[in-house]
Amino acid sequence: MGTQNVPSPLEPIPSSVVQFAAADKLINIGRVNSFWPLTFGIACCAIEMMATGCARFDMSRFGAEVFRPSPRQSDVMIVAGTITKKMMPGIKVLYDQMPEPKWVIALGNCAISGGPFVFDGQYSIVLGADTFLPVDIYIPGCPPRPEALLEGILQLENKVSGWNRWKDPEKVEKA
Amino acid sequence: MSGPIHIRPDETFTLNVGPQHPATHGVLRVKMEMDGEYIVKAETVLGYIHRMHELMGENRTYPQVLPNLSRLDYLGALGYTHGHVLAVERAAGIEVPERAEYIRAITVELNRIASHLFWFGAFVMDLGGFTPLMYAIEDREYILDMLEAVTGSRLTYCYYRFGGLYNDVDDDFIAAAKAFIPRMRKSLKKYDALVTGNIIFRKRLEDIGPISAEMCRKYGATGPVARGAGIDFDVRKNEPYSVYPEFDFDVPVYHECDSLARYKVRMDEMEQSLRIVEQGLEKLPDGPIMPKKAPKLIKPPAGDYYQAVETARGSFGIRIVSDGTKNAYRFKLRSPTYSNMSLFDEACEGMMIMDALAMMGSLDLVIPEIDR
Amino acid sequence: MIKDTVKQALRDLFPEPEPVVEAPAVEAAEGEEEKKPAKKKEGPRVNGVIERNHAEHGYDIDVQCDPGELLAVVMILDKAGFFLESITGVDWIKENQLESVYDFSRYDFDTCRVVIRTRTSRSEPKIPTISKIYPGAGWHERETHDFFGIKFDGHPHLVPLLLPEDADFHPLLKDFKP
Amino acid sequence: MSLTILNALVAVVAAIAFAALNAAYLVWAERRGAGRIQRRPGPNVNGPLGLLQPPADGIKLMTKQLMIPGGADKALFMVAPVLAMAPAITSFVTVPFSDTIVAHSMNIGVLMIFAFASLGGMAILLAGWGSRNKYGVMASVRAVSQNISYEIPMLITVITIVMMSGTMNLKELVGAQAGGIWNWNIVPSLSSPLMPVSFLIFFICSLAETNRAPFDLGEAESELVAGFHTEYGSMGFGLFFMGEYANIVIGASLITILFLGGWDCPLGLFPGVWWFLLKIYLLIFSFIWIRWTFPRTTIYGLLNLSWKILIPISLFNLLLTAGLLKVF
Repeated sequence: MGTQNVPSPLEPIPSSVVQFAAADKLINIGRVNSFWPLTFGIACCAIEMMATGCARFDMSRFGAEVFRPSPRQSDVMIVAGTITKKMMPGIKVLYDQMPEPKWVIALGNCAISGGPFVFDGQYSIVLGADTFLPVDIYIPGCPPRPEALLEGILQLENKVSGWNRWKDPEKVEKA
Repeated sequence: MSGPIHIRPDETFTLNVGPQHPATHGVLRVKMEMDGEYIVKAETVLGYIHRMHELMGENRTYPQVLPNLSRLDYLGALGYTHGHVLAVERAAGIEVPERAEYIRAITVELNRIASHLFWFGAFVMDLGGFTPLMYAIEDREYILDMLEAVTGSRLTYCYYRFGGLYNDVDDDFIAAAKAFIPRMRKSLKKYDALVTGNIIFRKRLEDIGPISAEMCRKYGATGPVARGAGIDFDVRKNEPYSVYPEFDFDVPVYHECDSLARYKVRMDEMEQSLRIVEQGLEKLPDGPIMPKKAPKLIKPPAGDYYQAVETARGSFGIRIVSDGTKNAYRFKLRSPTYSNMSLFDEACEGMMIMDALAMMGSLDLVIPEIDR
Repeated sequence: MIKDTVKQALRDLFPEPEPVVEAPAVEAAEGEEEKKPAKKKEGPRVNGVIERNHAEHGYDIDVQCDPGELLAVVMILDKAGFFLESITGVDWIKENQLESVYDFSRYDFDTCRVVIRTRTSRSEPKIPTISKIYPGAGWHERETHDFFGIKFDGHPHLVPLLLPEDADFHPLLKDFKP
Repeated sequence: MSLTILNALVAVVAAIAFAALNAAYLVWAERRGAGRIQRRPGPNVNGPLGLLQPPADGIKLMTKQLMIPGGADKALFMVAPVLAMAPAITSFVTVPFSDTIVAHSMNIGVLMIFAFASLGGMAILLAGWGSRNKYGVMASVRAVSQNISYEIPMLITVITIVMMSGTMNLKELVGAQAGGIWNWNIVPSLSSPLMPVSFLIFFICSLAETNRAPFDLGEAESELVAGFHTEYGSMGFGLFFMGEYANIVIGASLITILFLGGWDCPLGLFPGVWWFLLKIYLLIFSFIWIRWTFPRTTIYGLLNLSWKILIPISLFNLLLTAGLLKVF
């Protein structure tokens, strides 16, 4: 996944004054186990997002299956599809309406960089969600498979709370 | 029970069934002038997912535009690439071997069932029932597995080439398809019992959203929307193309013109597509899947060519105006949902918002196909 | 057959120039078809009705008319029970003309696809609207106006449909720079 | 403090704790039940069998930013969730879990529960109106008309039962049904032959009272975005969530007390609080089951059902029972 090398919150960030007390860790784990995505599908990736929410891939195992239609009650905005210049203000308003703490997952190539619709005469799409939203997780693919979205959610969990739900298989072999 | 008892013109408020709304299944916005629960006037605003496929058709060669067609309508993507491939084959005069035609017909019908299943789940979710969505997408996943084994992708296929196919169908695809048909018939019966037989569901749909045959003709609506209004129009039967004349299947037509009729048309169509897949699997000839002298560079002679294809949502047409070079001079996509949706503004006047959104669900919209 | 009655009705509209009748027989030899477009190259096409071979081009009757006669032709088709498939704009920049192509088809089983072409100058393109006869044409015309700038006079609500409300550019013109 | 005040305090705190704990773990039961019905596991990763899911939801809801939309009526906006939660919890005070375990057995127990139940409907109106959101206003207008039109048949059936057993005290109501299943009110007796019908009416009305599918018009997710709690963010939405589940538990316990003989064992052997809890959770499971199978009705279908069908039948039942009581 395209997680930039943001220092994991657990190591003491030199500039941060606040040391993560146990309460904060517990709150983060609580937040991480109940991500409520905003029902906001734009194009093909929305269908894969719905397939992830359904029976076979089942996001609800991680407590993430409550798709809240209103931005007030959702924590994660999954930008699933191409962002056109006409739609961009709408997405910005939706993002501002979501209460803190909120995260953004850019699902699919269109949300990451405009995807297959970038050509020199293109006048109608915005090249990627990170031009106007702080994106936390990038999930490449056109459309990415539902397992990729689940892995994206797990990566977001790790990024938010530094806590790993399962031991990383590579590390286990190395140890 | 639709139609306003009294409309007070001065006391209306505008409600935005905005770009982000659970019932629009995408980024479609309808500005509704409301008087209480009744809709006085509706105006659809499009363009929120307009990605300009037609300009891409002009500055790219024909093979380069193939992936675009499956991102147009990602639920029944194979139907759209089938239309594009047939149009270019008609323009450039390329012959397609028999086996490739049969495999194309089988995969298009499987994709049509998958598209109808997704519509069925989303439509019942619009009306408040969440469980049928899970069952429908569960069955759809079986189809996606079969198609993924052959084409390589789940949703946006790029499987057809001009003159044939990308790769051949192996035995476990045929075995999986044969095993899928009885299981699908059993779950179709289960959907009937769970949803069609349910009195609340029928009360939500009977004579809701009446779209008459004359309104369909005036707006150019095709596909299940027209067949729900009593019009017996199916491009596979009216303008036969590819190998469809060899299959015997009938086109379900209902005359009640309401949302329930459109619902029944699509449910029966799934059964008909299963019959086509069954016959296709039996009559599948062997032989090559690409013509021996497949032209590397496709340069159709000047002039314009039109090809209509029956997709899950209606008659999808491609007009290629070619000037003899390898790029199309004009690449027009006639999308069925565009015409089906254009009658929504006039059809939903005077209805309550619940019935209007139920009718919008019965039109089976895929928004990127409207905005292109 | 509906095709002949419609063709006859349309022919009455263009009495003056003797319409170029292509070999009506369906099994027109391939060579015949090749020769035909070559001949058409020199002069711009004269207004009239040409019968095309469906297998070759995908439509049966091809009508060329001026914007003035457009409403009359569309009225004939409306009475005959056709439905409007789509309106396509084409920008012939070499001939400095904008063309709008109307596709009509039928619901019943003797299919007959009719294509109507009208051309207007590129400088200030103006075509009468047919949304009074076919309300469905409203959206098609707004979209063609978006992409080509053809003004459909008489259109009730000619506002950009797919482009943002304040869009003043027309992307599908051949000389469009984003 | 004297013993009685201490007793009352402990009893009230126990009732509220029961309601809050129930509300949290009913959310888990609903998501697992929905998963089971929809052929998917439901939350099973957070803790054994996903039991740590409700605490995770609770922590997340409590630590989110509480947003009050601009232009919203601050007072109404803040009061509405509290008003949705408080009456549901306080009406646990009179619910008799067994002949000894009851917080405070009042003589007008039934009247008090229904008085508080009508407060719930008003809370929804305040929420919709206070959040100054078009969808919220439309949803709250629907929800209030639904609540009012379904309280009437509910009250009429309760009057028939109170008339039959002659008391409004819930403990005595259950006492009148003691001794095996044939004494329960659901079984038609000589004086009131139509009891199963009124049980059905009461069940439908409690479904509509708690805004549950197929009558969830107040929170019509797929039409009115999120209904009356569109503008409610973190704990505001959390309170509505818990209020809804507390109302379900109250509805289920009322049905068991009035019709299914409270803590009485079907064979009349050793009655106890476990029978009461067993019946409540069976009823709650049927609420969940109904929610995930039926689509939503239309607003006019819903109102017609109440005004044209339920109210006439319950009135007829009332008159019939009154007449027959005179005879037997």
